[in-house]
Amino acid sequence: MSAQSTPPNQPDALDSLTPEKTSKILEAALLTTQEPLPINELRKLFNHELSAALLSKILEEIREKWRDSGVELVTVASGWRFQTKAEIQPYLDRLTPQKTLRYSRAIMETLAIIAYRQPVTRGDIEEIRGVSVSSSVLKTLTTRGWIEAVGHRNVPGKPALFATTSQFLDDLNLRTLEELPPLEEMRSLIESSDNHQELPFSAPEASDR
Amino acid sequence: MSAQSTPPNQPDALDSLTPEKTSKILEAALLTTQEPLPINELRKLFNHELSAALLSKILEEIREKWRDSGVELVTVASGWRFQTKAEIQPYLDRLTPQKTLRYSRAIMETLAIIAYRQPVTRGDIEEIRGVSVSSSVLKTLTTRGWIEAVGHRNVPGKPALFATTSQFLDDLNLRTLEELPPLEEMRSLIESSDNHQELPFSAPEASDR
Amino acid sequence: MQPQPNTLYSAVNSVSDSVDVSPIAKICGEPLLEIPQDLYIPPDALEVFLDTFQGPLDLLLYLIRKHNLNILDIPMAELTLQYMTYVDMMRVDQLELAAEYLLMTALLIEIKSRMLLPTPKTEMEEEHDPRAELVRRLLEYEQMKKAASRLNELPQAERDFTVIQVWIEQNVAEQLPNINLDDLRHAWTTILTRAKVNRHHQVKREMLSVRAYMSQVLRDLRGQEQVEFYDLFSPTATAAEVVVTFLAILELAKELLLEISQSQDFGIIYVRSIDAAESA
Repeated sequence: MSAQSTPPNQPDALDSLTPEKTSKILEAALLTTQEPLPINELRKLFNHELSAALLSKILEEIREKWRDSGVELVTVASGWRFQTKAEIQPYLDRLTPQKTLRYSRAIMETLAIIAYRQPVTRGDIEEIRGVSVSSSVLKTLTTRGWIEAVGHRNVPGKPALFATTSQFLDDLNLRTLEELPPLEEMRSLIESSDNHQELPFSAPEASDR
Repeated sequence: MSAQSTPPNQPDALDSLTPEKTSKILEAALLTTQEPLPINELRKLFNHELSAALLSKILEEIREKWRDSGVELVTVASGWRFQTKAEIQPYLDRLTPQKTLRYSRAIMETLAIIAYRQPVTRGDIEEIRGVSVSSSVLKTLTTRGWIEAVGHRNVPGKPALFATTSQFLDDLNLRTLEELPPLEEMRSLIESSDNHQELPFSAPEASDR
Repeated sequence: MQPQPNTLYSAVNSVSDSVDVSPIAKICGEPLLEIPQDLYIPPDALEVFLDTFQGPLDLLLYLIRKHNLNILDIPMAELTLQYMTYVDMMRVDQLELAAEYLLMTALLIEIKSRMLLPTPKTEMEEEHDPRAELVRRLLEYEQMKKAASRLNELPQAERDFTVIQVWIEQNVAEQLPNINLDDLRHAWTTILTRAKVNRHHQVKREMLSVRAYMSQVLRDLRGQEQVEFYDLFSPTATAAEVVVTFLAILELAKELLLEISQSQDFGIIYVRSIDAAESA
């Protein structure tokens, strides 16, 4: 009856564990989980019968063995884990091409106002856009590193004044703000349309991909 | 106006890709993705500039390189992936002692009927097993991603037709349904000693998938 | 005829052969090693029995294969009586299963009765053997049962092996939308268009560079009590830049964003952000 009750693969008795097999097991365990594994967790693999010192030594050997590959064994705060090296990342990114992400119209318009009218307060932006500007819009642009508060306007409430950053210029491949499309050009576009009732712009929604 | 920002790590130009680096990138990609990767997906790593034949050759080399480790490179229905060898699993189980992934006979029989007779309705399964099939059995298999409703039979009640998924093949290390164990011919149930005339029944044809 | 426990196991639990199998069960402290040899199930073993067999087909198959039970020779009268007894008991919480067993019994009795009836020779050729359908079903079930067993022996993800999944160290910032100048231009023209349409807003001629330098001056003042006027001018500035910076300072003063002070004639001119002055 014992034949059936034993799982197909029984772990070896400890004494039959060669150093190679110990290393193989550690390596496999670390490769199967994205969570870092602390030494104490790794000791469970061997029913706590191997010392932390021995495991550390083997882990160092594994780290050394992987040195030339695209993946490395590292220690982070909560333990050991395998992770990709920076040099591999650009290739892996090709496997998960981001759908062309787009900022919402609210974000783009807010950014444009800040870029052309800086420094401006949230109130200024709302006045120009004619609608309120949500905090998340400003947060998104701040987090992206494209705008920053450069001071406060001395009016009740002391609203922050926003301006674009040099990161914004870098990300748009500009050297200076002067390289932004000039307002003149756009104004003429708008003014020329004054002659017609019809504006030469498609409905914002439609062109707002 | 090409103002696209460039990523910090630019992949090498193709001509600077050594065979070693190609192999490293392939290996890292396969180690990091849980889903099996088909060759065509792997070609994206190199902007489709390396042939499928070349990649297959390198993959075979990687497979060979890993032969003595606790991890193996295999091909399943959806592509190539790394997985641990069976001999390692008992150790890994010690890290997660609570998991019991053994399925009941009811589940396995239901699965077998769906695998070999697909597409089938719940009624078909009940007809073969001679007992009703509980919803939880189908739910377990659906949740595991092994079966899915692929349509409805055009009879009153429009019962769902179930089939196995590619995930099912992947999880059983199979590339196609043809790799399932072949159906066996069953011994006749009626003794030839029976005085009655011999009945010409045979087992349902094994090829009747 | 008493089957060996081992053969019993492999017969009953063929699917579970490669899996963990505990003894069938203990009934009143006695391990149950025997499976009933006819269709009668002792009441106290009923629950175990229900767990052991998948249903009437499974039980019938077992009896035929392991005990060479001739489906023609089942003692129907006695069997029916026995079945009725435990169907009564099963009715409490296993009504559906009771029905399935009952149906099987009825089917067996029907087969038997039809086999007993004399059949005229001529009809014999056309009429199917009454056992045909049952035998077909038994064989098909047996085949699937066997297939399930083989299926269960295949290596299975998570049970017999684990898929490798290495952490991807995201050294590149999270993917964010990219914009280009056309996007920005588009956003701006949309605003202008709307402003024009809605409010006949006058678009002023705007010196962009002054605006840019206004931001820069505020930046320079940020976190400082005050800055000397001359320090706001870069030593490497071109003449145009100096002019624009000066215009920016004036504009900021006009917008009450900074304060320019001079304590005495020809003394040092200080520039301080009003923001800083207020909060200091």
